[in-house]
Amino acid sequence: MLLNEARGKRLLAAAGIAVPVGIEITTPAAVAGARFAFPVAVKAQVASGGRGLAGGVRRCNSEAEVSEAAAAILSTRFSGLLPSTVLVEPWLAIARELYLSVVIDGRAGGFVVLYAPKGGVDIETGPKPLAYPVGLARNFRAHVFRALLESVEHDRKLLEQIVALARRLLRLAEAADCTTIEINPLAVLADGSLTAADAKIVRDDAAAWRHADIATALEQARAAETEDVRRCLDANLMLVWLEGEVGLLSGGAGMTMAAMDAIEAAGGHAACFLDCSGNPTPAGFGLALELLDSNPTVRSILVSMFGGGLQMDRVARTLIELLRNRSSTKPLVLRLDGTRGDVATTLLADAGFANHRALGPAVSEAVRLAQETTP
Amino acid sequence: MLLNEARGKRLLAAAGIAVPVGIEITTPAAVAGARFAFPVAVKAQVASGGRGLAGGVRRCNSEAEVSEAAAAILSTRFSGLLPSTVLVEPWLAIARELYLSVVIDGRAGGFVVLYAPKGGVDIETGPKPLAYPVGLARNFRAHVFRALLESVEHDRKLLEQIVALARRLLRLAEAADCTTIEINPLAVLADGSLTAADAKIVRDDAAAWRHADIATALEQARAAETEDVRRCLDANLMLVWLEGEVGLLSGGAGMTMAAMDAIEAAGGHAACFLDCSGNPTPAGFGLALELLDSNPTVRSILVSMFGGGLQMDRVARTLIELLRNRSSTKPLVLRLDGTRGDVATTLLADAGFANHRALGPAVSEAVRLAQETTP
Amino acid sequence: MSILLDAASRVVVLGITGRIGTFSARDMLAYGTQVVAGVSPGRGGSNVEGIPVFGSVAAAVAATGADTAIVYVPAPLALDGVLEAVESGCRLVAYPGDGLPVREAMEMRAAARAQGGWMVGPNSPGLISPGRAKLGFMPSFCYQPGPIGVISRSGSLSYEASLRLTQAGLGQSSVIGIGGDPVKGVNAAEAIALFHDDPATEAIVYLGEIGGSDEYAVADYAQRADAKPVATLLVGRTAPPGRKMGHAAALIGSYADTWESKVVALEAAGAVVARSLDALVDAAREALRRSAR
Amino acid sequence: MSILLDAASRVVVLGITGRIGTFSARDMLAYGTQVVAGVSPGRGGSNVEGIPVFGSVAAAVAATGADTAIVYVPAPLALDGVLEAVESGCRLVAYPGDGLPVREAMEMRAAARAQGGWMVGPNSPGLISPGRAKLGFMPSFCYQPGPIGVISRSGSLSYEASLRLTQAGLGQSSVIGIGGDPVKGVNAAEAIALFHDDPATEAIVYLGEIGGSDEYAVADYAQRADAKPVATLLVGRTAPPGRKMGHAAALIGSYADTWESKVVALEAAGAVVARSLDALVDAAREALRRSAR
Repeated sequence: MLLNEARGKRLLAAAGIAVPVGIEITTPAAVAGARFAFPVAVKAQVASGGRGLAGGVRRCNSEAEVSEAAAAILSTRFSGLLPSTVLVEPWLAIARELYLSVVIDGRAGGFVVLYAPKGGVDIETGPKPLAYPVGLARNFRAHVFRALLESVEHDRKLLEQIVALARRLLRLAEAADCTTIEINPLAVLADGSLTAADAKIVRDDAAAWRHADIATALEQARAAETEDVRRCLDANLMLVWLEGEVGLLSGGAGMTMAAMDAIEAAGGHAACFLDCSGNPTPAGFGLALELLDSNPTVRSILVSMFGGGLQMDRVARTLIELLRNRSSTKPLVLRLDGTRGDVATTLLADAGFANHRALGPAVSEAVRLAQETTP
Repeated sequence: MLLNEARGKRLLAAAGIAVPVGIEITTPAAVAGARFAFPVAVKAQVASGGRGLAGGVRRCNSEAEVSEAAAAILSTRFSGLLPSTVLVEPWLAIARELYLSVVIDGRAGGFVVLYAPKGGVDIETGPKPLAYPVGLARNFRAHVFRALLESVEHDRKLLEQIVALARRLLRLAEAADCTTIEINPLAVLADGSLTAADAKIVRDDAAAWRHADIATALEQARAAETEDVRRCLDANLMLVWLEGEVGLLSGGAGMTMAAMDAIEAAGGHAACFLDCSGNPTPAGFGLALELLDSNPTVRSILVSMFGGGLQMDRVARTLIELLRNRSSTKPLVLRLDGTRGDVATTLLADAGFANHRALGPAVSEAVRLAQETTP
Repeated sequence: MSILLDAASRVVVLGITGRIGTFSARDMLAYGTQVVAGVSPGRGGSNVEGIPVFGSVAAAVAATGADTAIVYVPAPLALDGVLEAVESGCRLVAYPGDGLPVREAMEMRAAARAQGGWMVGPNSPGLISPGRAKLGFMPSFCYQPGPIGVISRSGSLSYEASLRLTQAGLGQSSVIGIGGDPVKGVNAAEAIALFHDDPATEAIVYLGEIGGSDEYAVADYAQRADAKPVATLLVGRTAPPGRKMGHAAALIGSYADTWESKVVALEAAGAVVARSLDALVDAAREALRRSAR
Repeated sequence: MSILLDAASRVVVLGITGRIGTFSARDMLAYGTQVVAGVSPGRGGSNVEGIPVFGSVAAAVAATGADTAIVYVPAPLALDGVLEAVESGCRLVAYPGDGLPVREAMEMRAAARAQGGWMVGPNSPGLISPGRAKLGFMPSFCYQPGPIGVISRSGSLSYEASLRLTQAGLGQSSVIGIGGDPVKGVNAAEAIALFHDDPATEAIVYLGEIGGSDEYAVADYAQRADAKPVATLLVGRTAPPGRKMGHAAALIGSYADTWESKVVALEAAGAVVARSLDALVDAAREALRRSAR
């Protein structure tokens, strides 16, 4: 769960970390009556990089300008997404832009603190940030991080502030179950103090049972999804729509990605990532087929399951029932392999459906059929 | 910082712990329009024990009853304190009342989890709760606590819920810097689930720099203090008004208590705990003297300082200046001892003020003078 | 030989009275694994499938000499189970469950390492040493003993990949599902080090994904002069950036997370990179050939 | 002899370039303490009062053999300083500061104990072994060497009480300010155990308060058959319930927190209880008399 900037900053502020004091508005009209100390920044609240370059951050000197900027931003798509709100906050007089983040890294077995003396929009293209692998937050040692920083940061007062802030961020990440807290830029103001000029915070969805705010945010995010995705979430299927034409219904994240890649290698494109392993029942497969059948961009369907714990004869029986009652004539290719795959093949053949045991040929056929049916 | 029940429950709810969903109101009129599922409990929000026995919790079956109960409660003093608000929440059908808390204990070097199978108002007089000394929250071990609970709790489903809740409370205590989280009663509902029917949570004031909510609550508490106390807090003096007649101005918590006890032993009563060691300057002593001089219940004043790091000749000079410009004629006894106490005595004598070096005689004189001036 | 788990391992199943626990205990037994105990608080003294059940891991260990655990309890209670197993003397503990907060994974991992032991998982089928024992719920028919050490971030992919290896006559020393989450009890670097030290492992097959940094650890190993040959297959080449592909860790956030970036690093390090699942068997065969040189 | 601190202790002062750090370093030196180093990040190579300053504790320890630290840094940075001192090899670390979150005190205490060392504080003047060394800012003139081990929750009370003992000819082996906060690096039970094991300590004076459980630990000790005699003074007899008396831990929340309850327990355990500060010298003398028996 990526928090928007305004929410991220509220979380930072609650932990005693300096942020600009802003207000979040959802309509240009909401600007009226708010008291701003101009100039202000009007910032698109949208989960997309490159907001700044795309006109998503504007400097305004009057209420009229703010209203106009808000209207423009709220009707602009950033990487395809409309901002939900705009954040209006004081325009900071930034003396220097730093980069500081706390992220999860598997090699560290937990948190890594990253620091770069030059933050801002160029962080991806600049030199790699310094990395302090911490692991558990409690393993942070100020003197270790200090020694690391001393190689790049010579302003002692600033350095000590960064060390203290890193500890604060780690503590927050641990307490609030954040997997990323990135402050870029971390602004040095004229008086030498630090302020989080931006905030990218990712909360751990898996910890929603111990954080009412994560649970609420997940609920809101679910409500904002398309009906397709929402129905899948409710049915414990994992659905991500892609741009292709082969409707892929698979089992397991790794095998689903492997099949997506195989479709591309065979000259096609997957229409979706759709993992049914969470609910391999008539209800689950039924919903998956319904969504693929009813989506006109899906030209053919590939059902590819490899049975580990799941018995393929059961899956075959479920599919036979569904396919017999199916009204769509969209071409569909079956590939059931693994546990009791032989029985599945026999059952399907008896019912008049061909089964591939191998993935490669099944993918090729599905791609071919999609191409044939594409006008 | 003791949170009232409503705030405490909000903190529990934010951590995913079940509480009754209530609303907090500040005036009986606020009841109008709220939707209640009757019966409801109307509960005084006040930092005082024994609320239930004193009529601070009332069961109501209609909006009119709620309004009436709220009015009655808001105008009742509980242990001398007026409730700031009332909490209205569903009246729980409680099958059993348990006791569960997480508190700080010096012997454990941190947290102790306390559990009693019979909670509720009688907890102080019942058998001692089971204690699991945990220390650091991360040292909690479910199997250790489970083994302890098995000696008193035979409902397995309940037992496992208690174990899980204890871990949750410890995590919350750590993340939110709570020094006490007491749930009494922890209610077992008809369906076997647990709900926090009450909540007593103490946040650690010293952690206000990393919790904006503690900082805000401290600011509110400071604003609610009497002007005397607020001025002392601002001046880094520690003032607690007591019920006696000897105004005690001392240095250090331990020595101030020792002097209070000595005053009582000499037949008097201290009018205050007033520790000036945080600000032993003309401003600090000046404020302290002003408050004692202007309070009519203070019949005599004892200034008792023992110099460790603090040099008594400096204190003497400060006091001489203040006493020379003092308009009050309230009797005042000086006792400066410790570092450069001899010089202090000489300075005071030269200025016409007697100094006691020993505490006992100074206390006796202050008590005697207070009694003489009491009408 | 194998890594972490062998025929002498004595397994205790936490949560054995649950549906999955019972199923898995029976399945592991059927594979020949020494499943010596189950744990279910309050159910001590009973038995499941003939396996004695105890009220605590300590009791199970004391009575049966269990040294290996698998934990089937829901995420909110998982840390408790793993800590109990680790601190009761189990040197290897698998937590297969998914939906575990990263914080818990960190704590589990740290606790196991602090005792000199290992945690496998979360979000993983577990670990199998074919022909010897299995600790998890992977389908037994996919595996046969042999010289290849398999490491996989994905359960489903590891089943099919292992079956293909098996059908090609390429058996496995051990197959470890390190899991699809960002923090793993055994990460890729550690799994590789274990296989490196296992004399029965002649080549390593690594099944990776987009997102995370494990693949770079594999590349770091592959370029060592003393490295055993590594064949790899990475999936997610066609995944769009910024969208989570099922696994919590399968997410492209920066260029380093991409398939391209990882494949470049692995090829530069000298690993044999299979461009598709169909190419995996040949890649594994090539790695074995190199090990024979 | 003494506890924790003696003439051989080599002290490093963290935060030596601060006002209090500089003052305290000079004061400890003046008492004859071996103050061998100071630490101030970024100031390595300079000196304060002739004491060499280093950029880290590790550098200070390496160059000077420091084995004891006192940390003068503000509360938000205190844990960092104490962890650095503890893990750089200081077996005794004092943190005198007040206003420290309890969470930090727990972590400091645990870190010191994990290394087999001790943390003294927070909210305490520190520790003095009269005639040998002092680690803290207590007034030197109050103390003289002798057979009494003094433990105090209150700094101010310990100064005056020690001076009274000194003036009565009752010297001290060590005087430790365990601090006024709920969680202490060395708590009363631990301080007592240290004095119990110190051959130079013949009797123990414990200066306690309302609130907390330390006094019950003292009572537990006093009733041991092999206990050294204990004299105690508790303050706060007249404190009202529910109000914090300066110290974070000096708060009556339940009957066990009260002066009466504690005095009953101590008297039942055989401790000599002074009913007032004026009675303390006699109580200490009585304790010494008992030890001579």
